[in-house]
Amino acid sequence: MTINTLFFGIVMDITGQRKTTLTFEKEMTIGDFQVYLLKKYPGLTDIKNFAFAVNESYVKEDYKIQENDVVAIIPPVSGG
Amino acid sequence: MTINTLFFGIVMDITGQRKTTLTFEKEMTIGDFQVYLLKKYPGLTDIKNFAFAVNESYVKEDYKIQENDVVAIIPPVSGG
Amino acid sequence: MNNKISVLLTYEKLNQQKCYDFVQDDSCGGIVTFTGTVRNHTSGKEVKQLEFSAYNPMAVKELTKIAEKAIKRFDILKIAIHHVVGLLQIGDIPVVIAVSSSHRKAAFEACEYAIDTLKETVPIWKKEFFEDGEVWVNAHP
Amino acid sequence: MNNKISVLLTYEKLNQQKCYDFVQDDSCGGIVTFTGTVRNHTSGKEVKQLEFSAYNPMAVKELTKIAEKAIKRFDILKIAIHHVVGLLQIGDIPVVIAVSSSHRKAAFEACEYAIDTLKETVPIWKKEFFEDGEVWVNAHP
Repeated sequence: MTINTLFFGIVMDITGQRKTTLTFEKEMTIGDFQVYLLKKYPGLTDIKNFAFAVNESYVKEDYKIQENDVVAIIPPVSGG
Repeated sequence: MTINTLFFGIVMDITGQRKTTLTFEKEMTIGDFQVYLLKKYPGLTDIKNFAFAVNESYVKEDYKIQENDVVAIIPPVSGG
Repeated sequence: MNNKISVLLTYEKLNQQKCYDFVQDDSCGGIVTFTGTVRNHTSGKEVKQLEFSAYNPMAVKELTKIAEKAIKRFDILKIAIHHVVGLLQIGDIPVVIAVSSSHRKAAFEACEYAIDTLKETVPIWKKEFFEDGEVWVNAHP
Repeated sequence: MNNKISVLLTYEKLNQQKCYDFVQDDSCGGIVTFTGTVRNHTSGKEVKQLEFSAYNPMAVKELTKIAEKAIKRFDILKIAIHHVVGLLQIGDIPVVIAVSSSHRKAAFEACEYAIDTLKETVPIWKKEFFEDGEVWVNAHP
């Protein structure tokens, strides 16, 4: 399964990337994906919290990621 | 005692005057003055309510009017 | 206190930018503004125009009291309250209130407090002109 | 719904008058505006400038959701929410929210709801630049 992943704000600084494409053998929920990301980018544990958006909408941890979904990691927002 | 009296808004329309000077033999509170005005200008009973200001500040009914006070009759306000 | 308050009762057109510029401050995080506008109807009747008159010196005193109380009561930086007297057309602006603050909640509260109190205490009177006559607003039971 | 909502995410300077003109309506009695401004300090440290970045398409969607909810939830006429991305200097305006209504209480509530929700849900990030470094706001515990 291919997951297109977008990084923003401090997460972009920590990963050193704006986006990446990751491939997995089995199906994953957002919760699984979060565990994977925290292993791959240990610096992410320094952030207060982060949310996930799939195809430009917020999703919860139990969302099952679909082939070619665009998954965005959303660090704490600070607009306004 | 001389009381300088100012009329505004609908009260000006009812009395037909912007101001008048009234003279009384005895001391008066604002409450007494209100009774006098309602007799002199019966049209004032049509108004919802009105307040009094003396020398540009709101006063209560028990205020004792002083010589040469400027008393304003304040019909319901509607600024803004 | 004086450099935190701008109060104006004027026969000229109000300038919203002037209110904004007065309250703007490099240490503030937000500005809340209330702008009154002349509505084209009242209880379903079409309003043609309206006129504001005031007990001018007392109105200025009462507006100043509101501004001072807002500064004391809420955690705000500056406040401007400008009101027009004279004849206004539909869409014209009778009142502008601008409040600056570090904390936006205080600015919202102070701005709402100011317009609510203005409508209760400041000796300004509005006359609405209809096709078939004119009415002093709020005057009758 | 579309003619009641104006949402903008832009790299250009915000125009407050444009927001006001969008929401102004001859049937409205008042307009409440919130204008964010860039503060010159954060927790006592001097801020030199700041930069907003966004997940642009999602930010526009979330801003639109806020505007639509505000129209549904409060008795208001129109709402404009405009936000800047890019580099800003002290005193610059990152956000303008304008709300028109017949009843001013609804306009105050809707405007405060919109800015509160924007700061919680819209994927926009602020980086503050100090003399000695830079910080992503809200990012750390």
